[in-house]
Amino acid sequence: MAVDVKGGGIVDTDEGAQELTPTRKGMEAKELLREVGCVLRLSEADAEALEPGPDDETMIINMGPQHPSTHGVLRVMLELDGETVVRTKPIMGYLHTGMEKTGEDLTFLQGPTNVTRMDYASPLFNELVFCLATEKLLGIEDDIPARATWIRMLLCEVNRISSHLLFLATNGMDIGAVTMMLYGWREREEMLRFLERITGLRMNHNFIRVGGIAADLPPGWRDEVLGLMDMLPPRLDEYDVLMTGQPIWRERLQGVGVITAQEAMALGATGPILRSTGVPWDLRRDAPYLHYDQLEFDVICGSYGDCFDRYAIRLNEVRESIRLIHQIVDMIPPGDYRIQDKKVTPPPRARIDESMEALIHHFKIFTEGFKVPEGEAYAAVESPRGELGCYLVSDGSAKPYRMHIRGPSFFHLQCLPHMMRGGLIADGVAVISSVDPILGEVDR
Amino acid sequence: MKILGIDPDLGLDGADHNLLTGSLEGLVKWARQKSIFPATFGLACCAIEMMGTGGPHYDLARYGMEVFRASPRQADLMIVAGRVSQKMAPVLRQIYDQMMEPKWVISMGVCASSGGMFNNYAIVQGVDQVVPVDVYAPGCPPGPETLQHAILTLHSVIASGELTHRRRQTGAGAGIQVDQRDGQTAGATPVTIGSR
Amino acid sequence: MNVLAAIEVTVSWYLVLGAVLFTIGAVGLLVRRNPLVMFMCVELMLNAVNLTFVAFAKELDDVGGQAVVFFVLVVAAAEVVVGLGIIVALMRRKPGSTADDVSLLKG
Amino acid sequence: MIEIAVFVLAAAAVLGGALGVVLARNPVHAALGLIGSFFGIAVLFVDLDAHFLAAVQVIVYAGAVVVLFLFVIMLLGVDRSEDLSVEPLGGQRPLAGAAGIALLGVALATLFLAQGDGDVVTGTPSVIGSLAGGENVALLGRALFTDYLFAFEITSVLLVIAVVGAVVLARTPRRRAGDEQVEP
Amino acid sequence: MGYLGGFRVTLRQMGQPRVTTEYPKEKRIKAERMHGRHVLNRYEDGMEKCIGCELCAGVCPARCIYVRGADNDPLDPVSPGERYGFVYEINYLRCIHCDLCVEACPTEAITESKLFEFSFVDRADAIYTKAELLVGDDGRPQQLPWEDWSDADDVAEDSSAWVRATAASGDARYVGKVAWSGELGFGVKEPELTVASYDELDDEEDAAEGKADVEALDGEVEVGDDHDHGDHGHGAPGAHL
Amino acid sequence: MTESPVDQESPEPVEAPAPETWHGVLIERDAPFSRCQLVAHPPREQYVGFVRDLRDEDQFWLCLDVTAVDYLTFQGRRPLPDGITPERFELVVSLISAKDRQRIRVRVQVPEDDPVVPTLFDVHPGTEAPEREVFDLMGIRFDGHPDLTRILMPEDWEGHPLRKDYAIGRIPVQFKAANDGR
Amino acid sequence: MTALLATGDPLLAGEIDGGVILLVLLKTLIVFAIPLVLTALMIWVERKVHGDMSNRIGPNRAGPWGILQTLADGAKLFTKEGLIPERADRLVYRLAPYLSAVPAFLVFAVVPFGGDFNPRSDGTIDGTVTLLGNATFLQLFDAQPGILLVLVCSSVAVYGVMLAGWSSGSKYPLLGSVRATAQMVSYEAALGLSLVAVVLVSGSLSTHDIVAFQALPGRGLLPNWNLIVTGVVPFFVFFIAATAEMNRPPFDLTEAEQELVAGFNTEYSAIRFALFYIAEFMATITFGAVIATLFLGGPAGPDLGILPGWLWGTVWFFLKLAIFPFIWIWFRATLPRFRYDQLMDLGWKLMIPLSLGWILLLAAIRSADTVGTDGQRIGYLPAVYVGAGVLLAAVLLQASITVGRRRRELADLEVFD
Repeated sequence: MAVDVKGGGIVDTDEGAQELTPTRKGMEAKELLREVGCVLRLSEADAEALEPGPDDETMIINMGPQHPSTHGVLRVMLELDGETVVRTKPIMGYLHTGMEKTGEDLTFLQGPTNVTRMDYASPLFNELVFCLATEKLLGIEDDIPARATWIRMLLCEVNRISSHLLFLATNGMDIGAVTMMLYGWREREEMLRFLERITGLRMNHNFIRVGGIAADLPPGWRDEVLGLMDMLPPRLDEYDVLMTGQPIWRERLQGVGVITAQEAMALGATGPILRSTGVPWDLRRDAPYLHYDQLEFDVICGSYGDCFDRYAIRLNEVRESIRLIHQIVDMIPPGDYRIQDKKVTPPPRARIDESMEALIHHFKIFTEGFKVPEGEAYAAVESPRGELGCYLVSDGSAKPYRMHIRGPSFFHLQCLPHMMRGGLIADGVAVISSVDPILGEVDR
Repeated sequence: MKILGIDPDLGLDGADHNLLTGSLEGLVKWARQKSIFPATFGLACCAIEMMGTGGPHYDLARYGMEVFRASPRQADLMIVAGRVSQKMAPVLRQIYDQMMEPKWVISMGVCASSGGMFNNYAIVQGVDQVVPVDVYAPGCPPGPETLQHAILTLHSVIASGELTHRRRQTGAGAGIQVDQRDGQTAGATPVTIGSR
Repeated sequence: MNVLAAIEVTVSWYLVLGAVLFTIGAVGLLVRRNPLVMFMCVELMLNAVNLTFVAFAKELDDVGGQAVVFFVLVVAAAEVVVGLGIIVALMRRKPGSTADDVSLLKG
Repeated sequence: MIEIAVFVLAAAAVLGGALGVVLARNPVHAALGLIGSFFGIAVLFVDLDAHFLAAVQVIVYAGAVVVLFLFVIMLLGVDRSEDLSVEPLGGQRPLAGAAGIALLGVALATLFLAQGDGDVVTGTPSVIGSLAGGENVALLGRALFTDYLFAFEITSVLLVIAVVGAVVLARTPRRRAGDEQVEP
Repeated sequence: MGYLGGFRVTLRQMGQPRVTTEYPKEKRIKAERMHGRHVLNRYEDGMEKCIGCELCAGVCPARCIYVRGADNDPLDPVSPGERYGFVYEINYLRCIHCDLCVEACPTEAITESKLFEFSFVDRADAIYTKAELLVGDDGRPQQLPWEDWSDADDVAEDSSAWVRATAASGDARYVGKVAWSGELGFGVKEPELTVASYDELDDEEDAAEGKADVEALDGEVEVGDDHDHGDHGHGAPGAHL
Repeated sequence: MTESPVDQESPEPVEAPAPETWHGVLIERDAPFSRCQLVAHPPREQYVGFVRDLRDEDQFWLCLDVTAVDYLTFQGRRPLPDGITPERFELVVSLISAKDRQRIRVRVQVPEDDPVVPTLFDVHPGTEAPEREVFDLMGIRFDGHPDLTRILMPEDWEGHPLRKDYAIGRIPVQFKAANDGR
Repeated sequence: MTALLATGDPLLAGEIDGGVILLVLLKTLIVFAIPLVLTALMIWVERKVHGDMSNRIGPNRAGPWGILQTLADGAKLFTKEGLIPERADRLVYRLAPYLSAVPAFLVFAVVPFGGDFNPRSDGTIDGTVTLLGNATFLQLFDAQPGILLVLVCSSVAVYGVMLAGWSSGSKYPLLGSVRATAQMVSYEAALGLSLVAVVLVSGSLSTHDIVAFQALPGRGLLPNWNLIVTGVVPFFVFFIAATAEMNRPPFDLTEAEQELVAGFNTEYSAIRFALFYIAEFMATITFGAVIATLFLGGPAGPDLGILPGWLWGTVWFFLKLAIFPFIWIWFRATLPRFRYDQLMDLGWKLMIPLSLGWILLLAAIRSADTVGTDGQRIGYLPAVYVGAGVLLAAVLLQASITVGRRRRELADLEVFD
């Protein structure tokens, strides 16, 4: 099941979760985190006021919030000894959008428009997790039409590819491979165009809705998606030549930013970061949602927990997604693509003209939304970055009483100090890049 | 497009008042249009689209704009791509101040232009409260074509603008000052806007 | 102009220049406290000597003077390497130290 | 005419640079002065038919020595200006000045008093070779690799020793992570 | 030879065709479902479709729509019903093009066009009033000075009516049913050729069954009067991929 | 200690369920309010110990999330098991077990007048950032947290935005014809 | 006077009249203009070629095919507002760009950019052309130390980068300049050592003589280029060291955007930034010219007719020159950036030992043909000894590097446990 990524190709091994065995019994933070001192606990104001005294051997330097390698507006405060990173403090909040607050102000119907803007590299996952949580609250999670579920999976896998392509592009850029950046965008653009043809928007689709999806797939989608899946593998092979096989590339990434499985789990890391340490943790397999349990795919695992593993995992996950999409395309059944529940789904347009009741439903749903019974629910999906969760509390009205999104990047940023310690600045850049943080999801 | 102050369609008839100064001015404006170095200033979703516009399918390089400068000192254009939070606003202003004249600002996307759908405590409701904006690109996020349209609009702004001291007042932006902290749920009456 | 035209640059000019340069270097060495700057002054003195050697070589039509300068250059390079090593070691122990603090390196 | 101009300009660079070294408060400015001085000397070398030495002077001194100086200054961050108004030792400066004047006096005296007829240079050309005829570089090379061969080899040993010494000096003992930055 | 492999990759790309679309000169083909700026549609007789019900304003997550209805003058009605949209404004510095307004509109008065190449120098330009949003007398959207509509001939008739066609319901039985009235200049628009869900069935029998279902449904459900049933039959299965 | 409940098959609905405990903490496994999610309701004092027990005994190695809910306007109607006093704030911790991928939600009642909770940092260091976030946005303080400062809002910000008595801060949207009439 | 103008150029050997002065002025102008024009083209070509390599168009809106792009950039930067940061060292800050730009121009003075290097009827090669009635080299200044001027200029150019970073008074530029200094000083050693190989086989420091040597008939069909005569290795070392010297990718650590914002020139804007920009790209031209001169025979090449004979030298020169900028563009498109320590390792542990060993070997081989004092050819035996010694040294070096690395890794583990 676990896949060795070191060789560049996919090699089946039976190593599995070798790092999982040691128990964490009785290990507190101080023993567990080999270097508690790697986190720079210095408030921003203090850092500003800090004047380099004559006895300072280290200097404090701010990377960001406007810095080319911090992927948006992450600010990383580094304590440097020469060029060696000693302590680090990731500072976030520069993109705090108040989405959780806004989410409480929007109805469940409008909700997806809000959450989709969180992890803007993989918007469909946000919509999906919000809808899954809402459906759980509504108690309709088992009644979603199969077609809707499969289409959701198709779109999500396409989105996962585009998100990983974004990572490959920016990772290439951060390591200095300019062309890789452009190749990544080139391929990603094809993905976006495919999504645009389906959803009408290139990003922030608002397409996955509570109870199903907004519209059916357009004609020709099958050829298109299969065409894309044919186009990608040779391109991925090119990336392998350009980067994976490139000695400079390997030198830059191998053994850089190492994190162990225990640390990663203790820090709440999920997704490629956890998998890079050898833990085959993938919600699609471990806690199957949608219909992932009906599909055959491998969970890509690393073994060293370094930047190269994280890069290779993502590259090979694109291949896995292609494999998944090939299966999904054949599985999409006919039928409804939205739950036929008058409470949740607006009536068909044609019915508005014929039935007063439908018209009233239409008005009610679009003016006040649909009411969701009291309760709380948490849903999680495996986004390209890790476990993306949505915690919803409803007080019985049409708006969430509390909406909270658990963004994987938010937790991954905590790993930065541990990964960056002892490396050079250039390593730090590689580490930030390999974490692939999307700040929209971090700051929400 | 005028080259050296002379419109190729009009020939010398279209030349500016004084051939020498006119042509110099034309050259400068032409150069400023053709060589805009944007600052790498990405905030959110729009930044992804901005980078996508730099990608092969749209190719900002055609406008001579692929030279994204990480240092604001060397940049001419700040594309505010994404929502500006209250925490980011001072940083944004600082970076703007670090840019050298002549400098331009494109407010890319509705979040930057007005806060977009995030009409709340955390987001600056329009980046023009912080920096003066030359071109607004609507959309959430604006597609690459919209951004390119905004860039072309900016070209015409440059061509028609003053050569020097193009912005006397750099302190405030559009003059819309909204105190958001005690703002309550939307009032019934929207306000009219001030314009730039 | 005629006066100027009559004047010829003789070897003495170079020698005087070398002497003045040497003196400046020596005074600087005595006056400054920053070990780096003192080092630079030593370089000045070496150069003054080099200049003299080359001037003599030219005057005496002898390549030996230039050969010596070549060796001086090598020695200067070696000296700088070691000297800077010492300064780095010194500054690491006590940032902002002066030449008086060389004793810190003992033991 | 031109020779005078060249000499004067070069000499000005040399002396100006040297004064800069001594008087600049900031070590980086001192280093810049040093470069200026070296360039002047390189020009004088050219003037004195020592083309090869001129090039080597710039490469070695400007290209390596001063770069090293600057590198150390930047690496150690000791680029803060020195306050020259404070005299660490009482009376040091007047004494140094006096010593300098004395030195200069002695040097000039040796120069000009050696012989009365204005020709300050005496001596006979050595057997090694004349500068006349042939290229400067070839002459110098021949001299170095024949008559000065032994000295040449010794300098190579010297360089090796210097490099080893510098490495030993600059090496910092490896610190153990436990020693520092424990949780405050 | 890992060092050299990459050189081959980059060099090979030099021989490959460029993928760039030179935007102002040429435009990429727009997706049928693309969300552009809105238009306010009119009936074929020139009447406005908007009835000022404010559903769009209510559902807008960005609250960028401002509608104020007014009663029609019976002698000179603006719209067929009692009320019409007296003020209709969209602030494009807030609009996120999520299309919820289009889904909400009961009279398909507001749809999203394919125009999105626009940008403003003045904030005030971004607030489109009804006069600017309303389609012209030829049924085509009006072009404002700051809009680039050079490909209008190709896309003017496209609107985001696909959602209307499928009517946000997901009910496969209604897919492809035309449920709106004609538009000025274009008449009754065809529904988007969506994959009628029953067409996905593998064997013909099931497909026929599904089709029969649809037809049966057609019979029992009285759909709007001005729908073209023939088109529907042609539109759905024929468009299969 | 009882046998680990996660080992059992799907919970069967029981009439008038007896209060079930796990590591000495009241748990609910089929509450409709929580949509049949396994929920634990430890008191504030027991909370860290409970999570530690879960980690050490039952392989709940991943702490996925720490968040909080302000029940200010939803106070009375919220069902809680007997013995748990509803308070204004509720800390919600999500854990997942590496053994069988069982999720558990830990809900801790935090009173309004003393919003202090012991930190989970020592048990799960990964809670550092989310606890800071909860402090920042909800105003719950964490005792023993190594660096309890604002994380998302500017350091000099006043108030805790996610509290229900904190307005969303909406400003009016600009329209042209807004001021005439109405 | 004569000392200052010591040169092999026949132009200055004879009477200096108006024609000669005119010719010198003309050459000066050309030597100034060529790099400038080529640099402008280079920037444009780089953007275009890089565009092609990623399926894009590249600049195409400024002038036909965007060829005026560089002009636009220059004109814009020229009219942009300059600024001296508050914390900057004003004097040094102003000086630095010129220290960077001027040496870039100077190098071209010693490069022969043309000349008729085909053997005359009497079998000699003089490489002169006759212009305005005077025989002259197509080269501004054929200095005696000749090629050393290249080293001089590249060592002076370090100061521009170094002082720019330091004088800006902020941290990123300082880091950039520290990197730049270490890098350039390290690679200058490799640069110089590979140069020695060329000088060794050519027997002269003068660029003109080096070209003339390469114009000699070679063995078989192969030209007598130093590329072949020195055995390729010095060429590669020189090429890589040159890449590092001018901070081209994959050695562009000094201005690695992802790491140091813009490195040493972060605080520079307007015209001063333009100077750095020009200097950087001009380096590709001048180093391309230098490599063409040193290793590819410079203007030496057969007269293929059509054009006047003396022009062929120039044509050949520019053709050879054009190869290298293209390769550098290709580098940028293909290779990821080195890390600082990898860069140092490459320089000190591979390039310098390699070129040192190669020089020894080359010298030993060349001595084989020399006639000793006893009238006998020395023969290849010494070369074999030297070769064995070099090999042994290489093995030892490799072993020590491996051991050192292992020890460091162990120490790292210890520290972090």
